Amino acid sequence: MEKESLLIVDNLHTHFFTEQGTVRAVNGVSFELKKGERLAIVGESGSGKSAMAMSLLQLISYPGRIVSGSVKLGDKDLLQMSERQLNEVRGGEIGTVFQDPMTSLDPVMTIEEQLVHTIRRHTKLDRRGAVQRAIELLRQVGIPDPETRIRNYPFELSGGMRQRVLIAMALSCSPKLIIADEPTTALDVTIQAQIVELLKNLSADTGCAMLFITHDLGLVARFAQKVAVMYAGRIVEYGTVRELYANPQHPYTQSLLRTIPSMKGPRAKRLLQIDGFPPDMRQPVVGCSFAQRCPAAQPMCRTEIPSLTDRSPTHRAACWIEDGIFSGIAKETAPTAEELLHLPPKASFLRHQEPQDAAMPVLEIKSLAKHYKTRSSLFRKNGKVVRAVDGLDFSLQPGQTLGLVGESGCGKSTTARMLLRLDEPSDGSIIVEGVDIAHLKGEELKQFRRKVQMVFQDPYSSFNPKLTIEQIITEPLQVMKVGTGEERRKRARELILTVGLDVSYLDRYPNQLSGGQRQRIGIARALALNPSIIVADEPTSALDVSVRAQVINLLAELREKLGISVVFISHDLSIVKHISDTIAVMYLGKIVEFGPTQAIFGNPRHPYTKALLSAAPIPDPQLEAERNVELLSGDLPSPANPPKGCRFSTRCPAAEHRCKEERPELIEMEDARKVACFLVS
Amino acid sequence: MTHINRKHTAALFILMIGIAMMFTACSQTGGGSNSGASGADSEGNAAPAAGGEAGKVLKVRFYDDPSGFDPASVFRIENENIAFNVFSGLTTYDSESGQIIPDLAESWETEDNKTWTFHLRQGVQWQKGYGEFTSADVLYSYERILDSATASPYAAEFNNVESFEAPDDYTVVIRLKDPDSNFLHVVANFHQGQIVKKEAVEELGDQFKWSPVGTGPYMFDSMKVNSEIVLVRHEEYFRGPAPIEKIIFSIIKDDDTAAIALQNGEVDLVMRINRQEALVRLQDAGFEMNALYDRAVNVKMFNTSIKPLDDIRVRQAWAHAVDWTGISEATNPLLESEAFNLLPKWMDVYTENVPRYEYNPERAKELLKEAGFENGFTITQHLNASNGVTDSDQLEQEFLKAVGIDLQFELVDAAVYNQIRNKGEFEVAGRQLPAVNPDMILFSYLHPDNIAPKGLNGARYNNPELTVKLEAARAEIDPDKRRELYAEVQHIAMSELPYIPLYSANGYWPGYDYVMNVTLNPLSQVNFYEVDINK
Amino acid sequence: MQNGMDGSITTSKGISLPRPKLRALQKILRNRQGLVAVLILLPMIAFAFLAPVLPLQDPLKSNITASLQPPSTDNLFGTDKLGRDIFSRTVSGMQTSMMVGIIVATITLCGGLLIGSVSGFFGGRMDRFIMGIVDIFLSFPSLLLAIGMVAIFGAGMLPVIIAISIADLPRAIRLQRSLVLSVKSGAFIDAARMVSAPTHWLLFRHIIPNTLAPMLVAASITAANAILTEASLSFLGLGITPPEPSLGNIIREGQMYLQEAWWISTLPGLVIFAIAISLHLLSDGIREVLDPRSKR
Amino acid sequence: MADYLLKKAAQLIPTILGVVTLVFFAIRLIPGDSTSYMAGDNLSGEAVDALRERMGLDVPVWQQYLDYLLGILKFDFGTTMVSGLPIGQLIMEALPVTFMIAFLTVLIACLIAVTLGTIAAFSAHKGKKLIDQVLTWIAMLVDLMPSFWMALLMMLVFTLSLGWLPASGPIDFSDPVGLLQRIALPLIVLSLGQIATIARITRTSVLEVLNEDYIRTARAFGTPQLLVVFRHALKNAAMPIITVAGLGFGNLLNGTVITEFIFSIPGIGTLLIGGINSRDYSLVQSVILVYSFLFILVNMMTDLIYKYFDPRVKF
Repeated sequence: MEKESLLIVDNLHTHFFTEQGTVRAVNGVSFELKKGERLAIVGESGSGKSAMAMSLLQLISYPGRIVSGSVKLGDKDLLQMSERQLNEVRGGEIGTVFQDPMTSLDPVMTIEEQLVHTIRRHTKLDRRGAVQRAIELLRQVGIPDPETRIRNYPFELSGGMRQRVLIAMALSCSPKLIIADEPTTALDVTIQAQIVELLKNLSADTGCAMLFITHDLGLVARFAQKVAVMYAGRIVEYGTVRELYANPQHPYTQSLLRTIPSMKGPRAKRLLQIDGFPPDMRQPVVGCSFAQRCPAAQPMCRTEIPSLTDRSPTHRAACWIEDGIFSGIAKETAPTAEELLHLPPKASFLRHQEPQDAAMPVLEIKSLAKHYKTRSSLFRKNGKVVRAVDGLDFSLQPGQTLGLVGESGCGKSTTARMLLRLDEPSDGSIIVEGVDIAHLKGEELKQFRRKVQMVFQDPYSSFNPKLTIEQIITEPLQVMKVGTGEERRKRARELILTVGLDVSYLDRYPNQLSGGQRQRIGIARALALNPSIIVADEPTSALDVSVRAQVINLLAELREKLGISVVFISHDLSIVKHISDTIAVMYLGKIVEFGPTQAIFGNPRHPYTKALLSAAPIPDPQLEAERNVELLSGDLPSPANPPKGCRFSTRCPAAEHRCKEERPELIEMEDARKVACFLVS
Repeated sequence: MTHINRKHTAALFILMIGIAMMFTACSQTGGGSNSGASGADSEGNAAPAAGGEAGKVLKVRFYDDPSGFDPASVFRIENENIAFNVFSGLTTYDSESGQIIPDLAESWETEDNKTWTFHLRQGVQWQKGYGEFTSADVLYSYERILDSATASPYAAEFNNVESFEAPDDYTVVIRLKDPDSNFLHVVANFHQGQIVKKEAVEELGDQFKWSPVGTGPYMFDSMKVNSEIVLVRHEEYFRGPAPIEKIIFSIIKDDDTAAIALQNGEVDLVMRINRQEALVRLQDAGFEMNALYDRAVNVKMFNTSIKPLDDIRVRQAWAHAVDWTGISEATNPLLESEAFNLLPKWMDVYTENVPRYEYNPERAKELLKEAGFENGFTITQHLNASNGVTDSDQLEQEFLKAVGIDLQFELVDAAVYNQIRNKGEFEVAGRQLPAVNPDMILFSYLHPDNIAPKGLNGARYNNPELTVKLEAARAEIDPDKRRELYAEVQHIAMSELPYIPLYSANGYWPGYDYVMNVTLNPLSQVNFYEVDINK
Repeated sequence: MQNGMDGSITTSKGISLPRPKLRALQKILRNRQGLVAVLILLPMIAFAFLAPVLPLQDPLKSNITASLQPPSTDNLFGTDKLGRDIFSRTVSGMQTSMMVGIIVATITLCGGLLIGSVSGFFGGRMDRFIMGIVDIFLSFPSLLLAIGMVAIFGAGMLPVIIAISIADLPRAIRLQRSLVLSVKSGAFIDAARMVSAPTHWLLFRHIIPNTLAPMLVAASITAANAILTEASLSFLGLGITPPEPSLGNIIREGQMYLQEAWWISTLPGLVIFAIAISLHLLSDGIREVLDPRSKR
Repeated sequence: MADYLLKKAAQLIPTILGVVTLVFFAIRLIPGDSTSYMAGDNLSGEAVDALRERMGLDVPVWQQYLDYLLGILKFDFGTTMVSGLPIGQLIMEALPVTFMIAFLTVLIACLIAVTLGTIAAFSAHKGKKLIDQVLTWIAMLVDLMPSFWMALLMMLVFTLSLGWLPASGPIDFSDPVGLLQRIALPLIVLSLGQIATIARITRTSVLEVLNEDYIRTARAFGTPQLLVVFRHALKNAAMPIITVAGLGFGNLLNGTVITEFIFSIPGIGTLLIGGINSRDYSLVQSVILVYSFLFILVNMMTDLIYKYFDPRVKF
């Protein structure tokens, strides 16, 4: 039946007037939201989805301004309201949940104060009544023991817990609509699953509509009923989730769906990537803004702006090419590696490494551990000991890629730093090509460091802003005193070509490059010393979906061409599945399951691995609707006081008495897999 | 995660503030006056006192932190002013003429200026009920000055004394080694001459300097350190109680502030202003200036032991090169008047008959050429940092440069400045001669026995002819012969110029017209006994 | 200028300047505050150092007849007690005062950079030791320092510079230490350590260049304050010795005649104000240009 | 909390010892001693030597140092060398005056500066550049006026022409109105000096906080603008402001000699400078000892205030 409409947005324009020019973040957005309906707005960063959401409640601050358009909530137009009237709506009829729980709560005020202030502003309750209401809300959003938790400060709660408080705040005055701006992006996979489930149930129970802003197509499939795809400040496709995923009409939506590595089925050789870069919002839009990157672009697309035309009663798309799938976007075949990398046929310095005898692993880790002592006070010397990494054992064959997967606090980054000897391990050994570098010092360490290099996670802080790209790439050579100035410049040119960037970039500064380009420079720097192992610590988590595929493909190409072994660290299961040969699942400083990718993803045996795989959303509404998501209870325990016995026992649905007492060891299983769990063996 | 909750911190924080406030409060009650009844409240309306007109209060500006009023160690004029009104000597100075007049001694006689017999006044009462004044007090006072335990800087004044005796309660006989016509100045109401009471000194020990007991017209009442000193009338003063019941000295250090405080009525009388512009403003505003002209002579000291200052011609050239009177008129006409001699004009032995060095740059150049310095020389002079390089110094520098003498200044802070001058480690320096008695100037600054660093003769001047005449003058009984000898001494000094007289300083105590007969005696002390208010 | 988003390499107004220094200068001039600062500072500096050539009266020549004259055509700033032309004294005073300001700023900048970096980079006992000394100096009354310096070296430029530098150095050290701590946590430091880059390489190639901009900003503010402190020191007779003029001692002498001749200390005061304002603007300009992070 | 106090106490001893030793030798390095200061105009060399003995200056330095340290342990500061007054009492009378003026100055300066700074930051955040620019310039103008020049100007206006405020008179705690009138002028002069620094820090720190996410959350739940600024922004921006105010208070405890000289305020600054000029070693040492003790006390108080404002601060 036709539900009546709650919110009608018509031709909304929001521009940011910065010194470098006017950024047209929202370029004419119109859509309609029914009562109790869950609509998802999906798009990459820079597509204007957050700016649009914030414009609804006029939360845009200088130098942004809402230029034109209307937002009708029932009969009232929110954009014409005065600040006082708007303050009635904000938090009253429309609640909001923001992205980063770590910074969205006032750090110096207790949870109680912040909740009570909001409640009392929009309701007639006195202080005591408001506190009662707050405690109810906290229980409703699933916070254990709300009576004591309410008096805590934000910094005393975990990320997941804080997001629940924010949701409670949004719910506090029984709103008609909740705007959730990427509410789970900053959370770990299992916690993200809990929050999404919570939002879904709350929407069903309270009947309030939800506007869910995200860049993760998997989440859209799991959560939303309707979806709108935004690109360059405009909605390019809008419709029900099933229709859009089954039969995407706009080339951009189609490319997006194909760039995501599928969790199911065989490993695709190469991800389909969208070439080029997201548009520069400072230039006026001529024709369809996706035309530049669209393989099926027609001359007309470059001149006139397509408007949303109906493709079915509940499905619209803004594209001149009317029907069906476009031949230009091939299913599986992709341009061969050579043209993609426009690599000179024979890269002089990158000698082709013949794979050494397969038996000798290039990297072997034996009971690796790292303990930090926290000095709790002047007199109590023996403060608590944090066991960040508590005994790891794994090995890496030459040319192979090992995926290290786990949620935050599991010790994967600490392990990466130890492989690079950025931190010295407390004990255990790290054997690189037969030599244990765990406690090497001085010159010997320096020589062995040429063999292992790292690609860093945050492209914005891994380059010295004062150096040119050439200086950055050649720094390893300069420090290791390899070759003369001229040779180093020649190698720099080769390296930059290897990572698919134009030679002219050598004179640029890091702040003149986009995230994707910087990550390529990071890889070039890692290749400078021609290492045999590259440790990639979450190289793509800071990148947009379309750019992510380019970097993954580049890593995959280099691994094949140069025979480099890679340790790939990530919390994103789909990418790890795509690129790794073997997988190690870590939990609180220990490996709980280790084995070939196909075996682990196909048939996970450890309860934690199962929970992880089920928590990760799959971009297929059909599948998402059928599978029931095993929700893990509780929160990530802190490494400072790990539970006794099996570390997963506190959250494991199938935990027995034995699990609580003893600690399971990794034992060999049939298909070259190892699992650390009593129930499995 | 244990952390103290907020209420706990707030309590501690308030506790800290509490300590600070208690700190303030307790100091206020604890400190304050450290002896006697605390003074009247700040508006100055005193509690009515027995005898004399009741309630008259005089507020006077004091210009520095006091450093004690014990005659044995008092120094700097403002402290000597207070001591002058609290103590008495055998003799004292007449405010108008500055001549010696009787004080505790009614009369005295001497035949040979060697044996002096003083007849003491009877029935004189000590302040604060320490009984009647007798000759024993005089002997105790002088012995105390000579006693090395007191380490009084003024012990040297009694070097010429052979013995003191008190035949009876009211007579004191003093025998000198050599006759000294100026001896009456030594026993005057100044420094070593001021009589103290034995019991009071022993009772108060080293705090005696902060609550002095004397026989003068005013008693010490109370003091707030660095802010206020209060004197009250000594009811049984032997000349009768003074007209003003209480004097409050309020410490204001900056001269400009003092002038403003006077104009604003916060004080009735200002104990010294040395700033020309402030004086002009007060004069124009119609305030009484209570001036004392030619108080003391400021001189320039040459260190005659170093080249080229050992040559008389160079020193004379220096005198001719600078238009001293011109500088005074340009910078401080009110504060400075002309000076041609080492002694101030009010002294009886002062003589006009001395060589004058008028401003004559050509003559200066000739003298320098004669002395072999036609292309000049460089000299450094140290100056006191607290008053910096004054306008007059800069003008003098310019005049000297015109004749080729390059005078460089070096600013040092007060302690170093005094040390350099007392030790004589200077090439040229400025000095204000202590205008107490002719002997104090001529003997200390011209006699070879006092050559620095032992004495004050920084110029290291040693002229046997002058020394003989000086000692003769000291011993001479006949006043005319004495004046003639001193005249010759001054003539020789002024022709050889170990010191150049720069200007004669004038002193001003500006005040309202209702403050009657404030007279600065030549020692720039004011006898508050004579001062009265008729508002 | 396209920031490489669409791959084009030329700036909209021509080829991008290769050398970073030139480009930074270009940015400062374009930035409004930087421009105003340079417009005020440049003529002053030129004026001060061209003084001997300019048709100015001799700052030391006194003329008793023209004492305390108000500003007029031949004496732009009027005359002082000794009839000297205050305008020429201000110009040559500017020279001395700027010298004091610049030298103090350089000393605090270099001292701060060096000691602050050592303390921030090495941490541990060294850091606690240096911070201990800095605390002691901070709690030390700076006036005692100034008087001590003058008593030992005598008044004049040298003790003034030393006294002010010692008073300002602890603040610069603390600032540099905090900057080093934040830069040290950047990933590019790990990237350099990944190839065993030696300490001096980390410090002088990575850390110090990134702390330079805020330190330059602080240095320009220190310079402005130094000129002012010299004025207060000369109030206590510890500043530059007259007759050699400095902005400080002119104001100090003028203060005595504030009621009769207000212009003596007020007009040079305005000059100090102009210098200080332009230094502050310059520091804001530098901060905006060299420190993009601070741009909102 | 106990750990914190113990740690601070342990830190207190070496710092004070360090400061006192530093001062003990620094002041003796300065040429000239109290006898040369007292000598004034008419004291001969002999007399000066006699004076030196009486004051115990001829005792070897290390013995003076030991005597002094013993004195401190017994909390007996002894008497000053030049005037013989008990130092304890001198300090007890001078310190509250300076403490009161320093406290009130920082209070007034904070009130004015924080409001100015917040308005400037708020208008900058809103994009109204003009107000922000004007306020910053005013703060800069005030910051650059030399204190002695300002002091005299204030006196000319308020005492001479308007006659409202006295230029002199004793500091009398029992009469609050008179007291306030008496210290009004120095308060104005001193607080103007502090306003610029505190305003500048407030502006930057509030501006930074206004860009934080929780401010946007507060606005998104209907908190009116002003409440957002005063309840959320100021509380979070308080930390740097407290640091600067604490440092300012510490410096004012040092007693600004110039203001005390012009307004004849018997504060700790005058006592200290008087002591230095007259090379009164025991007075200077005792004043600096008490002063550094108070400076650390002030730092401890600022730490406590930090804790009050921001629960994340751990001891």
